[in-house]
Amino acid sequence: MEDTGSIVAFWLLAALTLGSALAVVLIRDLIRAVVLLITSFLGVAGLYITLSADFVAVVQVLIYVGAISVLMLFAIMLTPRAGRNNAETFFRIPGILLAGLMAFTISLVSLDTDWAVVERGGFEETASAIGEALLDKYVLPFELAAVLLLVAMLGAILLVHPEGTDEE
Amino acid sequence: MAIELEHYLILGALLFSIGLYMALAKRNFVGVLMGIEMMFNAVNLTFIAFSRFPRFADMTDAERLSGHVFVIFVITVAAAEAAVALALAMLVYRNRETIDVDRMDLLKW
Amino acid sequence: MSMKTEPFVVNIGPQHPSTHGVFRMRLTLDGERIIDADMVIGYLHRSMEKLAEERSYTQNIPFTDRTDYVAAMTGNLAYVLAVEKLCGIEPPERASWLRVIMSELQRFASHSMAVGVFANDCGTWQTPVMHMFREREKILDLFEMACGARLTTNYMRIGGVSRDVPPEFRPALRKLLDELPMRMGEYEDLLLENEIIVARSRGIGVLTPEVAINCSLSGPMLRGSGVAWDIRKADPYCVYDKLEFDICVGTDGDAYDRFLVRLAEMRQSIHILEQCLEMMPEGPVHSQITTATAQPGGQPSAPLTIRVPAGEAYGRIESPRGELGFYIVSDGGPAPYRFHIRSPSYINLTPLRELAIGATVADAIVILGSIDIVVGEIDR
Amino acid sequence: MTTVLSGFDLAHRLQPKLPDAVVDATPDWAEVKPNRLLEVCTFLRDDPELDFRFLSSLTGVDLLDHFEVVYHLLSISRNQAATLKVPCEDHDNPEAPSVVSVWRGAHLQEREAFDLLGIRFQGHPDLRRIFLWEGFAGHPLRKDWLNFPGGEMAGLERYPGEPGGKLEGRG
Amino acid sequence: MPFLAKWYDLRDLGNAVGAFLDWIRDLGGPDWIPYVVSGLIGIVAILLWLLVSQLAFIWIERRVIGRMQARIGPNRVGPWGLLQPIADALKLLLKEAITNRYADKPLFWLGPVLIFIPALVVFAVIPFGEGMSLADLNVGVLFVIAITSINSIAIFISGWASNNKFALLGSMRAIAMLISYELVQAFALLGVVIFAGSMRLGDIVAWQSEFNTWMFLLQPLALVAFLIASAVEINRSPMDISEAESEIVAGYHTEYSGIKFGFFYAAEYFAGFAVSAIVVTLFLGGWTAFGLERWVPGWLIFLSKLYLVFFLFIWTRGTLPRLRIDQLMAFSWKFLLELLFIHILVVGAEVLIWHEGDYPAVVVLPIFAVINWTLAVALVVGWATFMGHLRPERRAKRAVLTQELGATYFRPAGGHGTGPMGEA
Repeated sequence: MEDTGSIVAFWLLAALTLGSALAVVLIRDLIRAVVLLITSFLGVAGLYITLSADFVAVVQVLIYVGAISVLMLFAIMLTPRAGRNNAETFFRIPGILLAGLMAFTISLVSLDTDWAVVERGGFEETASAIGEALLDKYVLPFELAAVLLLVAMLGAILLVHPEGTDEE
Repeated sequence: MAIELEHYLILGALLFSIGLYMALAKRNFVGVLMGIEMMFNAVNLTFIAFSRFPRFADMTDAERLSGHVFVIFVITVAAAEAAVALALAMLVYRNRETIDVDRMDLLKW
Repeated sequence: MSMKTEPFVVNIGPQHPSTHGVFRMRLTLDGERIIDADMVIGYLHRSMEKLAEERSYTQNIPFTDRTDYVAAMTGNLAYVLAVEKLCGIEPPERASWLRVIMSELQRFASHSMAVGVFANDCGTWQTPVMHMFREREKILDLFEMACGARLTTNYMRIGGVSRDVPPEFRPALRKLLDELPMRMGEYEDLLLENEIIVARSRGIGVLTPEVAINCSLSGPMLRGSGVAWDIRKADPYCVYDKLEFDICVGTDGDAYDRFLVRLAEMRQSIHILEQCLEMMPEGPVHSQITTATAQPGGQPSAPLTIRVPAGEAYGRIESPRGELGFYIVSDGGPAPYRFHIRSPSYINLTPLRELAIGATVADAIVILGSIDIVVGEIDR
Repeated sequence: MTTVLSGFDLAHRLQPKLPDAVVDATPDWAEVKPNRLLEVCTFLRDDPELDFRFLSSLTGVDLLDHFEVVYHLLSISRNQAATLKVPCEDHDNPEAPSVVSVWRGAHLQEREAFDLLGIRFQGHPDLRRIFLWEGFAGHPLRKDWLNFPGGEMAGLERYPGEPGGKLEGRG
Repeated sequence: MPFLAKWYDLRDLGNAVGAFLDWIRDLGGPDWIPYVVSGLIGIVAILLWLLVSQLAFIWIERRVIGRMQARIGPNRVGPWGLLQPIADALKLLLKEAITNRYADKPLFWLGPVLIFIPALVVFAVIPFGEGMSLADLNVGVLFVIAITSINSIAIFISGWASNNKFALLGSMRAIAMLISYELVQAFALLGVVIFAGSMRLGDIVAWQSEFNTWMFLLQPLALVAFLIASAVEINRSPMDISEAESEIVAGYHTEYSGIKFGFFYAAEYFAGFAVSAIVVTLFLGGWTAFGLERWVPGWLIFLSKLYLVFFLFIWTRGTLPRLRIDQLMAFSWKFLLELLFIHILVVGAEVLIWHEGDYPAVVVLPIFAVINWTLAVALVVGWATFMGHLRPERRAKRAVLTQELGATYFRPAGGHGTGPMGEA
């Protein structure tokens, strides 16, 4: 990864991702937090592209930006105005400590380890390879994921289905 | 300065920590969920980074793509988790009239 | 749903694309579902009933245009019929025929607007209403020919009509009547058979005949609920007893049926007009009993003032929107002592709240459209 | 043709059932006692021979010394009409029983009569002003509305309670 | 490669750009310069084209709908009213863009900007002609689906930030619609991807060109489903329920005025063009037309197809009423999705048979076309019957004509009444 474009892109995207993630923590208004979270997700998608993972990048946009954040917006809208506060609990100090410790440890480890990276270029095309892997090597987990999604959907429907009333 | 694996790992670590803090300290259920999603993202980023920077020269493309496959599974699970968690949030709100995690102190509702 | 969400109050109106004027519905929503509805009216209240107590009987005729400004002719007619009933005046025969022609043309124009606006409320982007306006324009041209005004006609007079129609009226009407059945076929194909309009309006706002009668609904509202009641048949005024036509009735009592009845009545109006064109006699258009005075042009004209004996009368006609009644109490003076308008638009709103509760916002708009209100007549 | 039942006819029909309800009858209308109105209306609606299930019109008339509420009734099945009147004796504070429980169609018309004439309908579920805003001074269809006790030319202020709102030179 | 043209041959605009880029490369300098320059040329060209098309289509739409509505349409500004869109744009620029006091100002500002993004970004992957695409991603189809879903978030944000109840209702509807129709969109395109064996839009066009067919001939159901789902996502009639004019005034952009409203207005057209471009690329053979592209420039073929598809949106807007939100959602979940499941199964089986048996395409594709068309018609009719759309109480009827005064014709219906009155 020598060319200037990728380096600039990495720093810009990293700044975007981390900056909006920090803003998500700090901002009080939950809707704005979700909007910033979407920005952060988009930054991560961009980082995937710098890692030549185009399929995952697009899936990231599709699922995180298109579905999960929309679900969050929906949940926020269905709760009252008082529920739109993004304040912290009294776990703030332990949280900061723990998170800081975590960041410090992982960074230290990743800097300290000799990763012995073999430089190989990016991928030409990941989508078909992933598809083949999913239906060949990982076919069991793939089926399980499908079952999981089904069960999750049924569970979600059952959870919000009002008891005792049969909706037409 | 070229971008190496460490850059991605540290970025992932920072993102993970921010997510962790949110998941721990946020009062609002949706806020907690946002933290968890952020942690997922950090982990995914690390996976993809590892798959981009392989350790062994004789790894085939298919082997290196395991990271991508794993990310796909993580995203699937995240979607399912988000749906169920938000359904739970709705249910809790309906019964307890709050989505403040501090006040969900009963194991039943 | 038993979801405990915050009630969400939305004001549909007074300025809103679908409230047909300055009408306001205050809806309390749970999501898209209406849990409470209230109507707030009076933005167009001009206190006509009070104003009419200070003006002579003839001067009051223009007020009746301005109640239901979409159907001015029938407003005129109901008022002059009530006064004629009070005075015992019998208008000449040609005047009666002209009155029928005018009120049927007016019914067609008013219904075409109601139908078009209803389709608009269902979400067509102005297209049907524009097509309906094309026919309405031609009818308004005929009105202009007859009395010089298009919207607020002021055509009827106590004991007749203000003037006879010009000779070119007849061919123009003939030409229009040749065109209208074809247009009606188009509308029935386009609107009545339209899958989306059917999906949007069938089963919405159902009124059973018992409720419709108990709520004093009239006109297409009542007939849409399946009650065959038409004052033109029940208590024929003018020359309706000489005319051949059917009462159009719905069978389900929903919004679609009201729409259906209006379209069918437009066809009946064409049928009536055809008969009128054939059977209308020549002759004077002013009653000789009233003190008709000669105008400078030599044309006899309706009187400017009349003396009305003390007493009271309630005259009712079938206006496009239903039973339009005028209750007039006279103390023998030059102006009515009490002048009350029984306006169908207003009374047809009685079941609005019950119809709206449980429906969605989109349904509420369709229901309101199917009631076919004219705010000038509600507020008077 | 709609048959119009005269007041005598109506009184005659009411006689066996509610002998003391009718106060007065003319060829045009029958006048009934306010306290018997509900019974009379229920009878008129439910009697199979009268079957006045349709309330055409309801309105009030200010007769200077008292008010009158006028009911125009219609029977759809028998195609006949009748007129009923109820006097409200107290001119300053007229009251009449509400017939909303008999005919739902009276709901808006009674509100209108209350708004414009000030007749209080006892038992009306939602008796509020409808055309005029809450706080409008007086009831404009009353004959004495212009010299209302609250002040000269009440109602000519632009808004209720507006200071100096009296129109100049028209007092 | 049928083009052996010089750079000034108008049949292929790409030649001119290619020649220009070669010239820049020959000048020397870093590698990224031609890359960036070509990107900039593409972006500017697409933006200019969009702007001109949009102005033209504002006029065309108004004139066409005018005709549909038995009136004339704009005819005062310029010859035949041609300058009307420019006058409108100027008016919008000069008008005050009001921000109401209780609006969420950053988000209120962000909404109109964000709504442009999906509509513009989609054009990055669209092949306007042979080799005329800004970035021929190998996950193009997925990219298209992912990007168009941002549209609804922009709608949501602007509706939310307006602090207006109608806008909020509109944005709630937009989100509900997004959730309902995202799947339909994905499934409709899945069939295309299965057939073409690639998610690269260029490959799909090449596939259609190679087998001399258009995808919609093979998969009519997918085209219809995709058109409906796209109409929902870009809020075109009869699915414009998030800005339903007769119910919630203007939906999510009720509070926007001046040029901010202009942004929404323009974005509506851009999104329409984007969807039309996708439809043309995936279902209508893109820049190819059974060999016609040898004589006519590909981009011209592409644009004429695109305008034809866009005309479809104008047409429906001028003619169809609007559905209710629950009907539209039921239509997605209970109707389209099931049909598309069956459709995907059939398409997958067909591709399997084709590839396993190694039959010639000339034989197989017409058979598939016949099967899929029959299946599409049978499925739509059958499912509609099953869902009860052909039951008499869901059909049109006529009024009863009678002479019998006072009779009652009410038929106590299988009560789907809407309240206490309905059930009385």
